[in-house]
Amino acid sequence: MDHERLQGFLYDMLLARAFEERAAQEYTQGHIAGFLHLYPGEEAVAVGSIRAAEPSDYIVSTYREHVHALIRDIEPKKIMAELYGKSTGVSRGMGGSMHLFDKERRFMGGYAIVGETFPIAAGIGYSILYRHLPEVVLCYFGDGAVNQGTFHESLNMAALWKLPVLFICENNHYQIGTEIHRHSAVVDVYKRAASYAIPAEQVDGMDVEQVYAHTHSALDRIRAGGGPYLLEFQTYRYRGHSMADPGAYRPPAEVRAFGGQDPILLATRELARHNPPSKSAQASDPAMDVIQQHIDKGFAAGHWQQEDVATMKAQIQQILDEAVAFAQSSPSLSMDDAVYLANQNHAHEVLF
Amino acid sequence: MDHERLQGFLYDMLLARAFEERAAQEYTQGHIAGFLHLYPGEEAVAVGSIRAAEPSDYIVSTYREHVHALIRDIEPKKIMAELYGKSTGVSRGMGGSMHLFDKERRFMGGYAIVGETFPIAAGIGYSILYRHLPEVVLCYFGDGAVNQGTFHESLNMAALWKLPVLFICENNHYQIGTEIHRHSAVVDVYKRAASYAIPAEQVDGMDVEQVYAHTHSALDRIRAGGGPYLLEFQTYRYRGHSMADPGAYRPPAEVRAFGGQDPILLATRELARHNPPSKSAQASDPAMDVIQQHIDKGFAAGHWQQEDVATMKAQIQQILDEAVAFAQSSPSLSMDDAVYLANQNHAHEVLF
Amino acid sequence: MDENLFYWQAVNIALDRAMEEDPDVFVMGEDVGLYGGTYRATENLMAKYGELRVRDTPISENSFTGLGVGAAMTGLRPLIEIMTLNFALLALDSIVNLAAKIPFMSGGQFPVPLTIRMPGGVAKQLGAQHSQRLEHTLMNVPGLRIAVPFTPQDAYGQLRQAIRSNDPIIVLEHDLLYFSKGAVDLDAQAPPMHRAIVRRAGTDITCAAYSLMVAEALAAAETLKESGISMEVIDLRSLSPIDWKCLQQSVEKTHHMIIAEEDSGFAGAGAELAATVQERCFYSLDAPVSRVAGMNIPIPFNAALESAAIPHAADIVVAAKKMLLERSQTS
Amino acid sequence: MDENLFYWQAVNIALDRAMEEDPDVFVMGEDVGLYGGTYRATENLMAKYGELRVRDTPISENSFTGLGVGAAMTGLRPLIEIMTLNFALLALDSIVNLAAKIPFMSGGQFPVPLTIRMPGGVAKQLGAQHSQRLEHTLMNVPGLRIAVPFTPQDAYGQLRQAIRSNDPIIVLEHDLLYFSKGAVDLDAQAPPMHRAIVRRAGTDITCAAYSLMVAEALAAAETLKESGISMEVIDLRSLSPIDWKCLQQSVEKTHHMIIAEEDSGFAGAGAELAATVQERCFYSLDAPVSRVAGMNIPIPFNAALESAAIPHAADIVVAAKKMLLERSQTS
Ligand SMILES: Cc1ncc(C[n+]2csc(CCOP(=O)(O)OP(=O)(O)O)c2C)c(N)n1
Ligand SMILES: Cc1ncc(C[n+]2csc(CCOP(=O)(O)OP(=O)(O)O)c2C)c(N)n1
Ligand SMILES: [Mg+2]
Ligand SMILES: [Mg+2]
Repeated sequence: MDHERLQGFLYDMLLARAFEERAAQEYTQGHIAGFLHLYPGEEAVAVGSIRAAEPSDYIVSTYREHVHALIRDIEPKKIMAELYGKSTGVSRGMGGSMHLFDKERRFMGGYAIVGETFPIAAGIGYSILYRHLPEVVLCYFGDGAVNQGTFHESLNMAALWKLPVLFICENNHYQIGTEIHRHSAVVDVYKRAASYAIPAEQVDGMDVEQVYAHTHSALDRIRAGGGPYLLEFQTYRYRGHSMADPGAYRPPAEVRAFGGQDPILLATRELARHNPPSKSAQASDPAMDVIQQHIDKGFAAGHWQQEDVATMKAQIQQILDEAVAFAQSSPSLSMDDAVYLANQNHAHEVLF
Repeated sequence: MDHERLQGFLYDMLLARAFEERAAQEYTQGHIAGFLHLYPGEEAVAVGSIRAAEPSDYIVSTYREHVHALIRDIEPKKIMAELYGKSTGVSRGMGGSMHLFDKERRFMGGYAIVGETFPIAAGIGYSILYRHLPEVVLCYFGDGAVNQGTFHESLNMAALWKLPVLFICENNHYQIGTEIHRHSAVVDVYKRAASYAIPAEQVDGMDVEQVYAHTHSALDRIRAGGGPYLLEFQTYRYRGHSMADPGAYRPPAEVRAFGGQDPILLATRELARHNPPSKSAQASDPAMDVIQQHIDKGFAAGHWQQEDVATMKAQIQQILDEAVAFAQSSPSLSMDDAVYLANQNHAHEVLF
Repeated sequence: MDENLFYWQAVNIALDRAMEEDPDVFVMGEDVGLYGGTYRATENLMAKYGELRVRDTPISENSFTGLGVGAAMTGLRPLIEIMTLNFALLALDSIVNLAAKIPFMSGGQFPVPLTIRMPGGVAKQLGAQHSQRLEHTLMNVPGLRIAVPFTPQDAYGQLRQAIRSNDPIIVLEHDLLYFSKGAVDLDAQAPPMHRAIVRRAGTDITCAAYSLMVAEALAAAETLKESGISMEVIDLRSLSPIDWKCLQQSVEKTHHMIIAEEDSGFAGAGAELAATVQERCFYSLDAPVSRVAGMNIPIPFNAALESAAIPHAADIVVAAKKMLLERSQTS
Repeated sequence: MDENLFYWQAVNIALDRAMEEDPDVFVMGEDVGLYGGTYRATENLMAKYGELRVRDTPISENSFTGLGVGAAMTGLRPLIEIMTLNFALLALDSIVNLAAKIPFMSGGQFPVPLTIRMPGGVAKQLGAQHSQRLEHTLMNVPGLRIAVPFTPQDAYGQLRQAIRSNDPIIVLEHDLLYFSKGAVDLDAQAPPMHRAIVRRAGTDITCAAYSLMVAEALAAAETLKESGISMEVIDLRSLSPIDWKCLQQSVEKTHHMIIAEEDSGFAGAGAELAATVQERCFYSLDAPVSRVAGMNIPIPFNAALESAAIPHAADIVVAAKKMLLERSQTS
């Protein structure tokens, strides 16, 4: 894989991690409220898959979607402002953390009711088919979402009508506090696609290069008219389910690993030893944090030096400082604006 | 298979067919209204499967459930009275054709919203597990019901918790006017059980002996603690979806086959030639009506003579005449009774 | 150029014209294609427009409704048919949490120009599960609009308006109206979708109704006339928003108001009507607003009890007489 | 023997005692077991009663609720927790078409002794999808009962009653009440589950409220006192059935009534309250029944707008003053 792309991945992952940790900090300081579901540990999935997509492809995501939005090149400050509920946020402060939307970038929303991404993605896929366009919908969901009825219903329709949808499972093995073997009779998610004759694969989601490669070829296949496809990425979240979740249901060794200051550096060995993300993920040195692993690989292959990484981190730090400043200084919508917004689609129709 | 059992099957199927044709007649004459979904063609499924069950097993059925109820030994007159909406009906005239219930016979209801049988059956299964009893729930559903989200959700839970439920698909290849290949990406229903690690088989549903044998061994297996099981019976309905449906979506040859007087005798060769119910069903002489086939087999093996069949038919005719007379002469509930019924479970609590 | 059409034909022509005029309109639902729709409303459309634009679906209500929302977000104008309203309970997440909220949650970026047709109501012995009514639930959803066409003309006109609107709109069609007949001017300029209409003018008492219940109200008015009582009948046509001005004007004239609704009275659509009318017209009212509504029990299958569980013209007559009698006694 | 408990603790103890007393009671829902429940309401129950009686579920709301119905039909007494009310839209078919209708449709053969707990309401910046309210929808379902406990005492007592009842009962617990504290007598004889309670007596105006909104009403009453206005505050405790007698008695005394509800005003629970109170007390009312309710928009994420979209004590104060002022001007 070429130098530039690998560096891009590194930058993306560092930005993703730093953004989320900054959001956590802002939350702890009381600047952000509500549910806040963070992504640390899963960066390789968003980065590898979204970077494999075209700008004309669509993204449909969940409540854990800040990083999807970031990697889709939505400005960090517009995401941060949304977490702050400000009018300069992507959704003008009306959506919040769980509902990021950006029409221009075909970022079709974060959805907070588990399982909603499936029909939305199918609908966008239907629209692409309708217009005979070479576009694909990337539909994200967790391992827990697989047991919602809409998974079943929507995948059947997608297969029946050959809709151009790439179903992307971020299998982090937990549905909040319920481990996958306690919520699913079949724990290999990709196997469940067979019920709809949808081809599927299980891929190491801790290795950004593999994520990229598999997504890329799946997208090619769909674009060529092959119908839907499903990728299961085995991954792991380092934090609790949301900021409200101490994650006490996970084994003590795991919890200890997250007790320190820097989850990236501390979380790694302990964590991976006790909770191998997956068999295939184990293959890619499980003792390493997903980002650190990418960094080390790059060192070894001479793609970058220690100071390149430091420079990136400094850059990112500045971007995030600016994002927070932007969010803090931005205005909120007035109630009149909000009411206007709720009614704007009547257009010429005056409803009393 | 022993003589008595085979004769029993014959009687059951003749009763089933005659009951439904009589219901159709009563409907045409305006004595019965509402939706009326009839079973001709599918008799072998209900007869073979319900006769394989114990009285302590539970039945959960759909809106096409008169025959399930009959074979469960609910008196024909109490079913007919329910179709008439009378107080002597199984559900006291409050349920109607689609909602037959009989607590004593563990007939747990007919459900009219497609897909409801799955969670209800799972719940009864949970209750059996809870009480460590050697009982099983027989859960009926059509091929169209398989795409409702509850199929997916409930089968996963049934498998996860090893609930004693036998899922029985009556695959008649149609969801009203939509043929199976137009509603399901995978048309072999039994294959979809693999998503939940539920063992499953596809069986010729036109052969009552096979239905009985496969159901029997599935029930044994479940009773021994093996968890849920799924049987797909390939079958065919000779009539329209309901009395309101002329069935115009089926190929002309098929429609012609039903144009005559006696669907049992006329429907057979034409029908089966143009619409082989399934590969396995084809094996059992598809040119024959499901009942006629059983009759012929019995003749050949010397289980019965022409006059035995005639005697049975005469007996059945009388039972149905009595059932209709009973239904016609029965009273309806008063509104006071109905209101009492709607409120009876408050028991000692007086709600104003 | 009026044509005398069945209600289902009016719906059918509305769909046909909408599809002809706008290639972004497509129809989706169970048996809307080959079968032509349970009430023939989509007859012949598949032959004319093909499977991509007239799509038969599996039994997956929540997902095909949500699919409609996704398609609408990209600018298509889906017309989803939920075979009967009874199955809409399964699709409510898509209706409430997707269709109605996305336009707002997205900060206005994604209108959802989706129309959902649902035949429903208490028909003839369909049993408790197939006699669901859902007006109240849908009314309580900010972001949704609800049309309840009574005449074939409105079935045609309001449906066309709904399809053209950028709002998600529910069109409730009563099962028992499909085979009613009426004059339809296919090219008439229709009144705004949300406007109520006085179907019969009167001076003594107002009866507000919608959908099939308008027929009962009109019949009641005819009967009341014999007793010298003049009842004004308002066809609401829209349940969200509601044309309060029309109701207010009527009540200011008649000082008495009855609401006729098929749904269970407790927390039905009539509750909102009564609550707001008394708020707005308290000092014009000579008697409390009264609801003639369905009973608060599941609908019995038995024909006589089914009928007795919902209101008919005779019940409206009784309520009107009682209200006016009380007035004459108290004044 | 009163204990000062958090609301969630009261729920927790109610469940524990119910399970201890009756082996047929089991608890099921997402993360109710190992995790101990989102609001700690099921803490420690799995350790004590095992997995069969405290069951973590997949994300399959419609099916595990329906599973509860099936289990209840065989005589178990399931307590289903829908993690938050927002997800109940997915389970409505099981609630409406199964739990509420089976007892009737089966001709009385199958009671459904099922209790469903749902935390919900507008909390703190959870966004539009996680701020759903569903009172109106549930109220319109004949066959369901709805408890809305406000105090820890009621959270304990009404839940115990609900579990013991043979009716399907929904218990709505407001997200923001779980960490409120109050005295709980675990052995007290509780008033009937459906009885309203006068939480504060008054003579000039009545405010009916439920759940968290009772706190706002009480705060408003305190403020109004400073202006010499005496407001009676009624905690409804049950939304189906409603204790009309209690409301009526109050209105006959105060002649003025305000309803405070968090839900969107249009077709919310308050509509039924206003409609029936004006029907029953028309001649006692000096002014129309007034609703202080949420705005008819999806709930904005922005903190200030979220707060402004639902009523607070100050809004009740304004409404009360306005109503009484109008009276003094008209009289
Ligand atoms: C329908 C529904 N049920 C329950 C919830 C509460 N909830 C939010 S996230 C979540 C777990 C989802 O797990 P998974 O799909 O694996 O995604 P992850 O959070 O692990 O990324 C649950 C139960 C919800 N939002 N929607
Ligand atoms: C949720 C729901 N959607 C739609 C319907 C209308 N409907 C009744 S039966 C039926 C077809 C069911 O087909 P299948 O499951 O194959 O059973 P069959 O009638 O063939 O026995 C449909 C669509 C319904 N009753 N419930
Ligand atoms: Mg997960
Ligand atoms: Mg079928």
